[in-house]
Amino acid sequence: MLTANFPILEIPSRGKRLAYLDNAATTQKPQSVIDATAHYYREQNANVHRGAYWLSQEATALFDQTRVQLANWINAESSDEVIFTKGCTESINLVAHSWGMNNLSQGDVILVSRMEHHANFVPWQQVSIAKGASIVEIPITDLGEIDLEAYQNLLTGRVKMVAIVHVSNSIGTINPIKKMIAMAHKVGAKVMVDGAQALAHLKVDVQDLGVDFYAISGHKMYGPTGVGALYGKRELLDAMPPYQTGGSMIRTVSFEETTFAALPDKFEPGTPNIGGIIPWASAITFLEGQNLLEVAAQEANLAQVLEKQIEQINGIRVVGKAAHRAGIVSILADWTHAHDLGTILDSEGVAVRTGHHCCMPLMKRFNIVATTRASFGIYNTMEDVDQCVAAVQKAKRIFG
Amino acid sequence: MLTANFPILEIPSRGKRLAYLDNAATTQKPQSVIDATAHYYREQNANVHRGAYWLSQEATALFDQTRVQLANWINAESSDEVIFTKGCTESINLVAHSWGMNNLSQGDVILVSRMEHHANFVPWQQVSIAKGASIVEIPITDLGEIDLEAYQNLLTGRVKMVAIVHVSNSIGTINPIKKMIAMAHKVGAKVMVDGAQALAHLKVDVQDLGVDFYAISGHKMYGPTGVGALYGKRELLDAMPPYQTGGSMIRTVSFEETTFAALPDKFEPGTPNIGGIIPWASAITFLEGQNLLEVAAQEANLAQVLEKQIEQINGIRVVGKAAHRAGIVSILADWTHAHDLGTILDSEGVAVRTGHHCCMPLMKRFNIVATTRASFGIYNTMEDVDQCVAAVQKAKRIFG
Amino acid sequence: MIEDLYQELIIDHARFPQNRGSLAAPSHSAHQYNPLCGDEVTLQLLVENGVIQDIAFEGQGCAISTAATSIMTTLIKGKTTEEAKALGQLFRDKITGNAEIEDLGELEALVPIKEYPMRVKCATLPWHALLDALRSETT
Amino acid sequence: MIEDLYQELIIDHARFPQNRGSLAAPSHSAHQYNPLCGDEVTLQLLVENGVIQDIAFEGQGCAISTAATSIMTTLIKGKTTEEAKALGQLFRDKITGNAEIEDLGELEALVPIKEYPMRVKCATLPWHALLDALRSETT
Ligand SMILES: Cc1ncc(COP(=O)(O)O)c(C=O)c1O
Ligand SMILES: Cc1ncc(COP(=O)(O)O)c(C=O)c1O
Repeated sequence: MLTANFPILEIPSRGKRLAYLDNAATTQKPQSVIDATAHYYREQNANVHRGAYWLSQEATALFDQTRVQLANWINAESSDEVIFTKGCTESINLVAHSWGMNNLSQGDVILVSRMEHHANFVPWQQVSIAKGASIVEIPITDLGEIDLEAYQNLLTGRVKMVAIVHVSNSIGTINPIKKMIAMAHKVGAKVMVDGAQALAHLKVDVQDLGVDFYAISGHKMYGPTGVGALYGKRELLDAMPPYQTGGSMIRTVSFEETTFAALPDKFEPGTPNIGGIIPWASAITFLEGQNLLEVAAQEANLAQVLEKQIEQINGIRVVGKAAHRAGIVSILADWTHAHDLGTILDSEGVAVRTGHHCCMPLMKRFNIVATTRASFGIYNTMEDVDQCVAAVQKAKRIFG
Repeated sequence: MLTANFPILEIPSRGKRLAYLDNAATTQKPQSVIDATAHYYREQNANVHRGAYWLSQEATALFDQTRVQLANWINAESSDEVIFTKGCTESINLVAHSWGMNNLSQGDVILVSRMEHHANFVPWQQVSIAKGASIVEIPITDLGEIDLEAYQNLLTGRVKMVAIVHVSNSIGTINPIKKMIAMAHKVGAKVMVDGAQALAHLKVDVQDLGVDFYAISGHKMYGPTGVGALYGKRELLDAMPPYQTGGSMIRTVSFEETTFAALPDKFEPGTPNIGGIIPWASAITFLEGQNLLEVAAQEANLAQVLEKQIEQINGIRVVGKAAHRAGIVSILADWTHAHDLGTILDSEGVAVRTGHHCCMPLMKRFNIVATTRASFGIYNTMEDVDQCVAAVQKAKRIFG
Repeated sequence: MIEDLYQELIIDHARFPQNRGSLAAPSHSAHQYNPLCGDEVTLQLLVENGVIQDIAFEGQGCAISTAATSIMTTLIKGKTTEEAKALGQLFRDKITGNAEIEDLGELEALVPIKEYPMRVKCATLPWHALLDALRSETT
Repeated sequence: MIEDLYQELIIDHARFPQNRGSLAAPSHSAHQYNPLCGDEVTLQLLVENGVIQDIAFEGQGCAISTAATSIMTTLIKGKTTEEAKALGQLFRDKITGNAEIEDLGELEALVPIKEYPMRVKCATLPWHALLDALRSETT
């Protein structure tokens, strides 16, 4: 059984069985990742790259191996195109700053979809302010899909960057990014895809997508916290100046002049999160062992069943009805606020997230403030769905 | 016995007893930190701050607790003044960017000591280039001490920032930072102290020091990798714009305008390294249980014995002879290169670092390219010293 | 038991809040916003000779914050500002875990929230607005 | 055994390197720098009709890189550029773990470095310089 691999799922929550439905916030970790973490600190801990000794040599080899494994997993042409960061948010900040500050100017346009997470929105807004570029919305339909016609019309020669989420963390929409990338490239724009929600559910092939930049979060794909990655096309990364600076990313340093290292070191100053990066490989190995198509179908199915059942409860509706959707259900009840619903679910052992899910512009689009969101992972079962439905029914009884 | 707390020290290295003398690169982790890490992922893993459920509530409480514990440990006035980062390097980049880009202009001067690690050098050089400020060297003496007279003479009204390392990672010098901070403040300059090497050995009191910004690295103080902190005075941090942007650091987001959260959230976008931050508390607890004055004296004593014994070997000298020094010994042999010495030490189970130690300007000052550095930690003993001395003697025999 | 928290009293206050609306000539007012959950409250007071003569609020929020605001307004109307502040202090202390505190009347209904620390802010939001308002002077 | 690596042959080459110096009229040259350890080498070649007629190097580095450079120069002087490149390829393969490769003469002394992967670059530095140089054309 898969759940046996995730010890946390056995621990009761508020005295009830835990139904962990907050996978879009962070996934639980398989035993192999937990073991690899403890093993690293117990037997392999050393700083990487510049150690003259055996432990450091071993740690360095393992560290480099994660990069290669991740590069293969997303089918990057070279592992040099995979930059380690502390998370998806930093990956996007890196691009917005290093690419944006050097490639945008007055009058340029950045297209940002209405359903972006703040991580793929605020950095672009900041750079647009700094450079006098404008940030323009790619609208979405009432179903929560990108309005492709509107997108096509927005794609003029002034568009330099398109920022788009692969899978919406709020409403689950899986965007047609391959098509959108091709459309952007026709007008010479680059595309930054926020892949935070994708890696745990979809097989991503960056070369097939043709994507320019792709941001990844480790902790949302069954890996440790504090690790992420940026994929970027080599010619783009090569042309970009460093982002953060410090040790390990330099070639030579003097008061007169500093020169920088080649990829990927150029973008990785300081001691990396070695104790996170090395166990991350175990998370990728775990995913490699799954049939992701089946997993995604199973998660989406659970979400659909949940949706169907709670929509039978009076006054409940689900926001986001895209045809192509991941296992995410954003719930609204006209008889209570998202937070009250979340607390009652919590009291029943059902772990969900409430609020704007870092998507205020999206909330505004639907004229709402917050939703109660259930998001599915690889270990969820129909039992979790049933528990969630029963808890919503209980809330309905309480609020009458 | 303290060493029993550090399981990695029991593992042979290249078939020999491990003498781990690379503590300036990273320290080993006590069992309590390893256990806390595994425990977190096994029983407590959840995203913090916005979860509507019990697991997230518990994780959030533990997460916040590390901030309070660290703030108390360095005697910050408020835990809001402690910003979590991914490491010391990022802490300094944050200040160089957010403070530097907004407080420096043409003609301003940044004073940077000759013994800075690249982490407290390159970011200032980058911002000086961007803003037309100049970066001026605080010279050091032949002993490897700050030249205080020269420093005094450099302190004019044009100096806006002084960047100085608390304890040199290359040569162990403990700088008189309290005095240097007071001197800088007389001319209205702010001071950025790089405390990467200090926390494991000294009790730091940021209020007593009067320091403006103080950068901390978790993995160099017996904590996990991928965590660090920036202490900053509240009025300075309050006045600074955000550095990286994204989720959790905002108040409101819209296409028209984004407003930002208060301290410390303003500087902490995205999912933090929860699985690193929470166990970091165990490292601080470990240090709280030590008599740091005794620990520092013991480490310095081991370093002195090592220094004395190897200097009796023909052609060996130690670089950096500051009166006030931590347990760091930087070795030069006129009969071999640092790397060859490092490899022979490695073959004898002695783990040291060779190279420029991310201090190229310092190396140049002494007209050298690299040293072989032994750095001591809390678990080191005279046995490690003896093993290191014997290995240097063996190298001498090999090179004749 | 979650039913202790979401009891009839709370649900009633949330559904039919007391003193909802605005004052013609408030002497003090404040706006509080909790960005984490989107709860918002605007509080208006008419204070004369140190006594809260009238009070009204507007805003949107969860059941807890709405009920907490409604209950607060009924309890402090007619009290001196000092009495109101003292009551708020007692409530905040009790809700964050000090069990020794005397019975606080209708406010007791909100005390079970202490099992849900991430919701405590919802219950204290109006009391923060009160402190803010009393520091303010409106025309 | 560390003595297998730091054997007399290596120590001798490191102490008394062959072909140290510079050429009056090199046809090819290259500079290689390993920022991690500070090893530097400048290599000059005189190639005529595809044959390396003369070779010289300057630089500073550890015993391994100095010895590796010295050994390389003695082995490839008189060889065609193709033969030299092929030898470098064999050496790089052997030193990164391919044990099947034939005996490479004096280069065998460097093979124990494979136990110390972080030092492999020291031994391959001159061979990288050679490839760079052969791609270059100097006046
Ligand atoms: C003095 C000094 N400053 C800064 C750093 C950088 O710290 P980190 O690698 O944890 O970012 C180090 C460690 O390498 C150091 O020794
Ligand atoms: C769609 C999306 N983008 C970006 C992020 C930010 O990822 P992280 O918090 O790992 O930086 C998240 C997670 O919160 C997300 O769901």
